[in-house]
Amino acid sequence: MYKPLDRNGIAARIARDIPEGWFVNLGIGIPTAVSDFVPEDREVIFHAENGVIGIGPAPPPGSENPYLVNAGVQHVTIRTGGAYVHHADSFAIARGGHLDLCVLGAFEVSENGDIANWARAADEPVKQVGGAMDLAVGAQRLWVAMEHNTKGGGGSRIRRVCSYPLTAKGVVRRVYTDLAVLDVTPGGFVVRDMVEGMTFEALQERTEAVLVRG
Amino acid sequence: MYKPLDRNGIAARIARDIPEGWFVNLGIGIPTAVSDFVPEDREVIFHAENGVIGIGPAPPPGSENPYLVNAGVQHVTIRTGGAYVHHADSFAIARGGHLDLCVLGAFEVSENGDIANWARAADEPVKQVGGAMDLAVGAQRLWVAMEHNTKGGGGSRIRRVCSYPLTAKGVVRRVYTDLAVLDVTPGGFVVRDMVEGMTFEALQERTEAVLVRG
Amino acid sequence: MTDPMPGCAARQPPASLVPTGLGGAAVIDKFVATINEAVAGIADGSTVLLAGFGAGTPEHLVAGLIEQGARDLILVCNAGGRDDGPIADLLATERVRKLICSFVRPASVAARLFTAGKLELEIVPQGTLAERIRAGGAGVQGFYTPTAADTLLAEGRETRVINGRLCLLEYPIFGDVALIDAWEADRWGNLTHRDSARNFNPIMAMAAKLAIVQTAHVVPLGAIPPANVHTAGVFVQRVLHVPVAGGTDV
Amino acid sequence: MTDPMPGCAARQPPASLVPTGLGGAAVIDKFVATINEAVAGIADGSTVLLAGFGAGTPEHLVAGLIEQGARDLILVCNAGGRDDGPIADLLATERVRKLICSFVRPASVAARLFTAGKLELEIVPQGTLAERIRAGGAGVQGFYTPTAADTLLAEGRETRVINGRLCLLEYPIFGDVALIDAWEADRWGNLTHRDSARNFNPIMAMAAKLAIVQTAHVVPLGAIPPANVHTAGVFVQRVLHVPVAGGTDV
Repeated sequence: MYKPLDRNGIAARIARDIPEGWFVNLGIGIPTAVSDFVPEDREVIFHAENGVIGIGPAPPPGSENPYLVNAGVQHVTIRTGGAYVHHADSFAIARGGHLDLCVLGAFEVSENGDIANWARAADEPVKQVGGAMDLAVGAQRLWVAMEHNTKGGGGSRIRRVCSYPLTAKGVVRRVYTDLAVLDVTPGGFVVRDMVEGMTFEALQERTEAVLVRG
Repeated sequence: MYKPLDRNGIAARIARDIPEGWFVNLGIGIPTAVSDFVPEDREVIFHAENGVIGIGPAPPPGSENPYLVNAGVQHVTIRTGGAYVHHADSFAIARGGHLDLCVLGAFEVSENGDIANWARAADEPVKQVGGAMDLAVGAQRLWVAMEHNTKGGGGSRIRRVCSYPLTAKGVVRRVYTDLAVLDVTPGGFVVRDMVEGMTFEALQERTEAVLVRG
Repeated sequence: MTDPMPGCAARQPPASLVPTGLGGAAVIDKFVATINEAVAGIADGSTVLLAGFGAGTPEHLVAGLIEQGARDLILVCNAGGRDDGPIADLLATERVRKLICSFVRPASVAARLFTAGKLELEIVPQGTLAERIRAGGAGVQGFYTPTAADTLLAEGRETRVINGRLCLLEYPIFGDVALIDAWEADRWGNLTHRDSARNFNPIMAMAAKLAIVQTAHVVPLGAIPPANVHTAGVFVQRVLHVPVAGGTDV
Repeated sequence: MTDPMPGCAARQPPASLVPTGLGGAAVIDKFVATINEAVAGIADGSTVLLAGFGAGTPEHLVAGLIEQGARDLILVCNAGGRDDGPIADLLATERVRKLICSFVRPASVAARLFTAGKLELEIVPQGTLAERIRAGGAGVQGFYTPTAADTLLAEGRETRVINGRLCLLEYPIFGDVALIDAWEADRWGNLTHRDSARNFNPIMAMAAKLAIVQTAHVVPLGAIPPANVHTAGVFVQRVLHVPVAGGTDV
């Protein structure tokens, strides 16, 4: 029998795969936790949309700096060597291809690399776009961190075609779920890793898209 | 008999007309000299295209700062309260309407406010555009400083239609020459001022465009 | 300051010119003494750019705008706020006709007003929003971005393939007014912003005809080194000193 | 760093990752020891962005590029130089195929090469040049500007009337390489630029895949306050320390 990763487990798995020296934006949700699993002596530089280059760990309670938050409006610190820029320059970083990696949460990813992460229906009255569309088209590579299946059910978030409105088309390179690591390739989703005890067949059963053995 | 202003005379005449608090870009040539005639206790702020806000007077010989030049690559100083920006931000200032005034030199100005200041022929092989086109379209108002007539002759630089390639169309508000101050209005060039001894008729004789009494 | 060019964010004159008594010259002094002076003259129908992203929101100026009473406003800010806080307070007056922002929380005053048909919404991706504001300040009259080009937000809009990528045509945002937060300000209006409180402040100041600043600290002219000015005074028209409460002035 | 998106200025990896000896982690160190390392790998056919405007020209790096020998270059800089100086020296090698700049002096190496048919010229208004470079770095794929729209420079090109103004469509400039001057640099590549030597340096660093810096001073990581970094290290790939001669290190 297999044991799914919890949200921190997914974040830790992603952290292991980020090489030294990369410049990385982490989206809200599971991705935000990734930085907690990158030890401070590893020089991975984190970017926040609100203009912080070199986000550091959360401050100890009581020593928060009210002028320093991340893109999720959580109190953070800045690393030695960090820098502040204004919002247009910050998104110039994102749009201009300067991020080695962006990790976003998502509702769904399709086998051609489409990502849907901002609305569950086209006619949703109130839209929560934020900066995801800019990050998705601009980063050198986009990884997604999400649960493999929908809450409490067998619905698959790994899809032949996304059913929700898209954030961007054909941009996802890799998906980290609670069950597996999947690469988006011209031949479809290739399974790169699975949690202990998971089999290819069991993973395929829980997945709408057709999987390819890695 | 009248006495034309020399180049410094034109600059001094312009300096008198710049109100306190204005933010002003001065082009190369006669315009550069304008700042010499604005006493330091008058808070007119000068902009240089290479990213200096608050250009101050030339430094005394021997104390030049090699890292501080104006748009004409002359050594300058920066005033208390000045700021440095990069080249894109500097032209954002020009293009974005943040200059109260730009003063440019020109070969010709036409009665509808066209300015020609970068080439004497359309087929000139080597073109000297610089930042004039950006300044001409972006500043809140454009004044021109130039000699009324071409060198050594009766050719008029104040024209019905410019004969040289244009820098921008319909942007000049006022022209300061060695003979007069002319406003560009929907009714044509209106004479606002003349040098001592000059008459309207004598000025018209030296001018190709039709003048209007101010 | 007459006849601004169309598509340019024409500056308003500085708050005041104070005679020096030295031969008739005057000094630029953008400080105003009261919140009423700070928000004076904001007209009905104005487009108001409101800076801030978790930090850097000029809350005192928002309260002043509410008190001032201008209506039929277009409000441009990063997000639609929550159930309380400055943006919610301003929206609750129902004097904002349209909100342009990158997202609206389902549980918020903005969402309820929108659902009730009392607020127009224009949702803009955050990077496009920042770039449109920057374009407004920089006199760029339109630009192409791949952001959102193949999404619902592009429906019915003009796109173009450039260098093999589908791009969306976006237009600048010009503000009549910008409400700006600063850490330090001098009398020319040169500003610093503290840490991540910088966010939209420099670009919004640039994109508005009338940039009104709330500053935590007043410093003498020259105290901010020219190389470290975050928002140049030429983009600022009025500055109000709003000392920070003891706890946050760290 | 494979598969950069089209139209993005994909970063090159940092110069080196130096193991710390503390559990296998490594530190980013962008300093290179020699001019040869600084300019290594600049390919024939590269687009080279060269910063500087009276001040802020990385002369040592230009000399290194001449020595390195890359040819068929496209050179992007403010102006075409004079009869001597770094730009003239580079052009005189006849390894520059095309020069993109805002003006060329009639008495200059550039003008003579152009007249002799040995150099292509693209003259771009200075503000448009800066904005095109900034667009390259910012992932903006095109923009409309009124600059030059009703001039000879617009002949045969696409224009559009926006908000009543005639505008010209301009495309971004992407550099394969940028040659950058700095006053201070740390090992992450964070830079300050001195006074007006800033000019094109920050935007050119951003617009190129490989930004190579000549810095007058080396400072420890953290010595440049985060609020006062002029060019962030994430835009910089290699840094060479070129101490300034005594007289100018003021």
